[in-house]
Amino acid sequence: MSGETALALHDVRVTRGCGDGRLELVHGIDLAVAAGAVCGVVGETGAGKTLTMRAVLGLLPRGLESSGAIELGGQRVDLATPAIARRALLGRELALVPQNPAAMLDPVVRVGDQLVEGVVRRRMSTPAEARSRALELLSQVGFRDPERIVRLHPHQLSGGMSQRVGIAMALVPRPRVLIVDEPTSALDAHLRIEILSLIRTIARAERTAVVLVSHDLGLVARFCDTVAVLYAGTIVESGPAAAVIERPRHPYAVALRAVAPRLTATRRARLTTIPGVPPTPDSIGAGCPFAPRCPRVEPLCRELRPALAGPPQQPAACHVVNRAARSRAPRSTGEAHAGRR
Amino acid sequence: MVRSALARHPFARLAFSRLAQGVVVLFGALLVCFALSAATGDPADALTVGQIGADSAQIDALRDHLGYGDPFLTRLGDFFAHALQADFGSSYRTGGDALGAVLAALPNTLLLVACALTLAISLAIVLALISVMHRNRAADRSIRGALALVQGVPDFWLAVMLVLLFSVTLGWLPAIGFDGPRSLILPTLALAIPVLPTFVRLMRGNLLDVMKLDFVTSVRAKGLGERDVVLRHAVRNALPPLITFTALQVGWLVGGTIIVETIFAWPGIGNLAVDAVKARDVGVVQAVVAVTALSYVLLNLVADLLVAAADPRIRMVPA
Amino acid sequence: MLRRSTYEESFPSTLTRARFLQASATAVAALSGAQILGGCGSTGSGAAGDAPAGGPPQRPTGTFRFPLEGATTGFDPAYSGALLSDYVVVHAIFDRLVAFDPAFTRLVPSLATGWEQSEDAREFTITLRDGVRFHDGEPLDAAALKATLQYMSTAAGAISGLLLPPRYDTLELVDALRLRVVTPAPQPDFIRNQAFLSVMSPKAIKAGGEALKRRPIGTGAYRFARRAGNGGALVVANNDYWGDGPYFEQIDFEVIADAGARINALLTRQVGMAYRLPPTQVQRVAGASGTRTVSGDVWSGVYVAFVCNKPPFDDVRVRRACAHAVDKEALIRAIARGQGRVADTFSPKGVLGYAPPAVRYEHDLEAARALMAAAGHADGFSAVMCVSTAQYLQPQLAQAVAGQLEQIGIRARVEVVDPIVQSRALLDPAQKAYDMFPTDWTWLTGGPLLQQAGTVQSASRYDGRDLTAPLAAMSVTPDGPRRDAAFAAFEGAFSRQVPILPLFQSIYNDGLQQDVGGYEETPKNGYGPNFFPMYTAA
Amino acid sequence: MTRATSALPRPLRLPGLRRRTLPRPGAALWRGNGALRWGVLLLASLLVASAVGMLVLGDPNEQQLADAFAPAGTAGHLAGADPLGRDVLAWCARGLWTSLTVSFAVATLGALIGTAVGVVAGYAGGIVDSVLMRLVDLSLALPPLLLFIAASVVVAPRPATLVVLLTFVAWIPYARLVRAHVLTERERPYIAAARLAGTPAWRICLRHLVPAASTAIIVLFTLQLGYVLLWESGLSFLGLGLQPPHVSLGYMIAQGRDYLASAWWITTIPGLVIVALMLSFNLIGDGLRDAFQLDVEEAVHER
Repeated sequence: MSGETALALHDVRVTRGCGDGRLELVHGIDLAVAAGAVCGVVGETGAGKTLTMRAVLGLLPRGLESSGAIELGGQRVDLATPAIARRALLGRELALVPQNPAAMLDPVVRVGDQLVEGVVRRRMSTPAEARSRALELLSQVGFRDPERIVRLHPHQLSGGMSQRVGIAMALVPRPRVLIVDEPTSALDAHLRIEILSLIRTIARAERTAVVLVSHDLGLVARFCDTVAVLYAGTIVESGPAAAVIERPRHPYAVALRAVAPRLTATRRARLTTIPGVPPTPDSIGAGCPFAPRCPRVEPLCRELRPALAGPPQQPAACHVVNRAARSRAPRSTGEAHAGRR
Repeated sequence: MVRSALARHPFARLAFSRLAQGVVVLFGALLVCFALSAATGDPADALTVGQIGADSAQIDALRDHLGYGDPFLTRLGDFFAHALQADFGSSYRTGGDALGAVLAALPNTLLLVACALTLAISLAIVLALISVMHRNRAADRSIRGALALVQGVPDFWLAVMLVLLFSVTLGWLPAIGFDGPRSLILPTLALAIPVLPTFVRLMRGNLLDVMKLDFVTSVRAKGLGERDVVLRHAVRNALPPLITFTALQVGWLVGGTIIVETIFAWPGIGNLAVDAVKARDVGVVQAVVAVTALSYVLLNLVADLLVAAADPRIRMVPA
Repeated sequence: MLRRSTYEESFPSTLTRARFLQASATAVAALSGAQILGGCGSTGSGAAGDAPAGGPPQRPTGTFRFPLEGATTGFDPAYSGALLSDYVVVHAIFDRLVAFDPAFTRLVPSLATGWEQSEDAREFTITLRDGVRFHDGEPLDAAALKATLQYMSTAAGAISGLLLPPRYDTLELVDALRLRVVTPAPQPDFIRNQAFLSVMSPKAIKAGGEALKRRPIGTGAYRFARRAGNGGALVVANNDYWGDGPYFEQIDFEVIADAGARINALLTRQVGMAYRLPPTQVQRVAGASGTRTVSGDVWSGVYVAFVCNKPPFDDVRVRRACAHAVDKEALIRAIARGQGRVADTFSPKGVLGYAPPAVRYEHDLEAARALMAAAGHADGFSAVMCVSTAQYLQPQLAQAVAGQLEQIGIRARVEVVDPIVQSRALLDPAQKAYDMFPTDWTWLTGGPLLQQAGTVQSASRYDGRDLTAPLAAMSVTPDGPRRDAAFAAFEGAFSRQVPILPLFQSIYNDGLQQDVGGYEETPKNGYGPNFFPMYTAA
Repeated sequence: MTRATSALPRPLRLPGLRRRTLPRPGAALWRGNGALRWGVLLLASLLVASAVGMLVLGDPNEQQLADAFAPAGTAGHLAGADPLGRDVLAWCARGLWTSLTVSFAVATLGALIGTAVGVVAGYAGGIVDSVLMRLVDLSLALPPLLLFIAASVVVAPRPATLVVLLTFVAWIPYARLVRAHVLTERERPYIAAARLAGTPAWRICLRHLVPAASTAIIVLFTLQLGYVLLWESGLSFLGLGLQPPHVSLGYMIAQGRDYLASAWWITTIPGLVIVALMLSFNLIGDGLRDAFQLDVEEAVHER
């Protein structure tokens, strides 16, 4: 899926509080998503996935500041500037499908009004245009009777239906980038597949770049083109989905893959777990955040935080793994980073 | 058949259950007001206050003559039989029908209460919005501080000062009575201002609760500014509790009007009620209590219907 | 013990424009302009404010709005004596046989042009004015007067029953306009009482029933039009009135129960006058531009009745100790704001029946304490004083008296109750609950009405011979030296026994718009202004 | 068996819901909570001032008729005197305690009755709930001031009768508030677990349901203190409040109503005391609410 980069994150950081109480929650994220491609962002709860996305959108809760920059359709936006200044992008170039489908819509306003509200209020299109666009999108996301759906109230929608409405709502302004925040956590199995394949087909059709935030490795493997594994606020590995999922390099990614339950597993096998607990932001020391739980930890890991390195299309932030990769098959660095596109 | 018919129309079911509850409340109110008026004495006492040389025998004779001498239970039965046909007997003072007198005075009180509520609620919404939009900044803190002060001011003191200032000293507004809209301004202020802090506090609390919900984030994600988020979404979600709260204040507002009507000589049921109790005009007292209880029930019904209309989730029968 | 629902002590005073600006300029706390409200403005009687320059208009013009204290209940003159609001309206509709001269010393003709009274006060011949018609067209004649007297004597429980003999030996029509009345027992006050009793239309009396109460028919300068909303009333000009007036097209009696609201209405020109201002507001109304006050001594006084049929007040020494302990001057200054005159007798000055007291009790705490010790209460005792919210000058007076009695060891607790609860307590023969009753009384007819009605006994439960004997004598002795002797004997015994402690005689003040004339002094019995001569200066 | 409930995991604290535990004592409640600090400071200073005033200024009921209407600032009457020469400042000092005790008594009684009714109604549900709620409706439907007037005609105003009278009205907001909390709390899994563990209903109510609403009750309690103060002065205006020798702020305010222009201090100074008291109660109420509010906001960051 070649195509120019729709969205690029450069050293995105999120800190809480100020003065001596400052605490960095997200430690410099770099990411790139190609138009029409689906990039999966994977990590345990509290790894900072959602915070990063909120930083990009400028929707951080009170008391948190973001820094770094993003590139959106050739425009460079500094995240340090206050969110109000950046609001122009929101709901035009950049859109969000929030996580919790039930609480995503205003309970007292009809679905139709909420769909068209964004574009109409910001005079991006006339009410009639917006209405037809909304109906068209509703049918696209799988509703056979959009006319009826439009008149319903949110509490009359099921989980799956409101998720579809959420997606349609985000797509009304034809955004260049769509951020989907754990769309399936509240849905049951078969619905998840439908929703995700829906997102992928629309992304390809509208050439929209999609950032899929999730903690479900299986879904990410199946629906995403590229994947970034997040741990304690940093990317520990990224690259093409197949490569990262099937042949993870970073010990954490390896552990994640092992943990994911397999249909093929024998019934008796105990579920493997990653020992220890993800570190809280204030307990991360100088070294690699995964060091305390890493099976292949070395003294070096505890002093120096590893940077993303190793094979260009599948970099990982781990001294041990990168050292092994360097020794095994040195390559010239000139090759184009396929994954980077 | 009725049950199925009701099942189909959520509003009808809501209204029916509210009315059923209302009947019970009304019945209780009539019981209390009969017991109350029996305890405070009857016209025979009042009539003989000024009488020279009246002795207790003569008073008892008058009491029997007026029909208040019979045993308690028979009078209770008789009272309910008449009350259910909206007949509260006559006012011994004016001779006219007691309920008629109350209904004649009711519109004046309702007008006053309606104006006061409209003013208080609209002002409360505006102030609450301002203080939520500038949360914990200068505007919010000053509004909350000022309201804490206003809340401390006794309502009768405020009414008296309003009259002193605007009608007696500056002569801009009439001091008493009800001749024309200008005479409505001061009483409305005197009734609305003491209630305002409570409304603002409630509205502000509701708004803050709503602003924490998830859908606010998705609205912001559409690129809409804080003004749109609050005005188009937060207010509509925060209104229903305010409506319910207002309907509950009926008993209090009638109480508040007693003070305002006394000071502004406003011909409402507050004035009427105070005179009736002092003069032991039993019929009028019972009529006032019954009308107030009925208006409480009806207003709460209206409030529930409004809330159900405003918030589609509450279409099912309330707890 | 005639009590009318007097005004409550609850008026907001106004900030005069100057003082208000001054107040708003400086912080409210530093209101330097407020001066002590000590001595009041117009002391003494009859000092009317400056009356308007213009005279009465040619034809009755405009509406005069008069605020009533409470809702009216009925307009039958026989009964409406009990409630002030009723009587004010009755006063505007009916005439009386006789009236008092401006100085209230002697009777002058009104509907009756002349009257003779026999030596033994049992026979009276009254000559009526010719050509006077009732509002229903009936002529005023001896038959009408006969019907009125018969009705008023027999009306059950009516005030008029006390002012007239229960029955008559003869009521003879000498001719169309002269009536001869012979009563079984002497009626020394028969003619004087006619200054209070109205003459009613015979046709209305014959019809009787509710109409008497709802549709009054009199001969006055104003006819009854209808009842108004919340218990008020409307009367309209009776153009063929025989006497002076009417000068208003109509009088609108509107109920303003709150005394403060009445004054505000006066100051904002929404009502023509505010009747009987509380003393605390006299200064304010007098000082305001556009309004004036009219004041005068009235036949009304403030008293404290002791319950004499049980200890401790059954001992006359205790009563006398209280008489010495109470400082009447201080009460007048602090509570009545100077609107009162020290009183030592039961009847106020100016009322027939007044006589100088045999004993005058100076304010002397030492003498009081000596009397208390002599009565065996050296370390004092506690007592309960019952005062009602409708009392003149409110419970403040009772608390002031209690404070003064405390100086001689009487720990008096003031219990403020509803007027009806108090009147029932007074009727209770055993008087268990209370020891003292601060109250106020008014003599409606200027004659010894309250003495003859047994007010002293019913209030204080004192029934010593030294009081009952002169009482019996005065009610049957025609005016003259022997009746005066009976009065003197009564007041003498009264001052010696002090069953009731007189405090002070009241001075009433009325507030009027500047341009309202024909109203030179507040009525002595404080019971309803005479509307007929009143006018708004052109 | 009795410890079963504590074995359960600490109740899941979802952000945004009203579930607020009692604030951790000490720092969090006090630190950075300006409203609460100012409120307590103001209340403490008022109490100290009135205590000192009572000692220094002597018996407020003592009358000096010569000093009637002495303006503020004259000798012996710093805040002026009333129509009977009683010192207004001494009256305020003593009056503050009387009014406070009355409002504390009423607010506490109201809290007890209201919470009891609220918990029973909320937890029992069904017929009991609707009966109790109709009782609440009934007392809301009847105008309280009219009831006070009627009652005052029968009973002389003494502190005890006043407290009982005002409590008839004071308990209603507690009942509604506690019932609302109990209704939401009742659905919580830990309540079901407690019931499964065989905990008797009354223990569940006392150990879990009431504490759950305790934060709201405390906030409402502080606000009620203020309201009762206003009711008492309102009653005095109608002549129904406490009469001397009981010393109440409402009495002095109502008594001074007639002389607002000439002797403004009689009403204004006790009025200011009430305004100050109300302000302190409101500040404390808001401070407590903000303290609990923090609980909820902290939860927001856990996502």
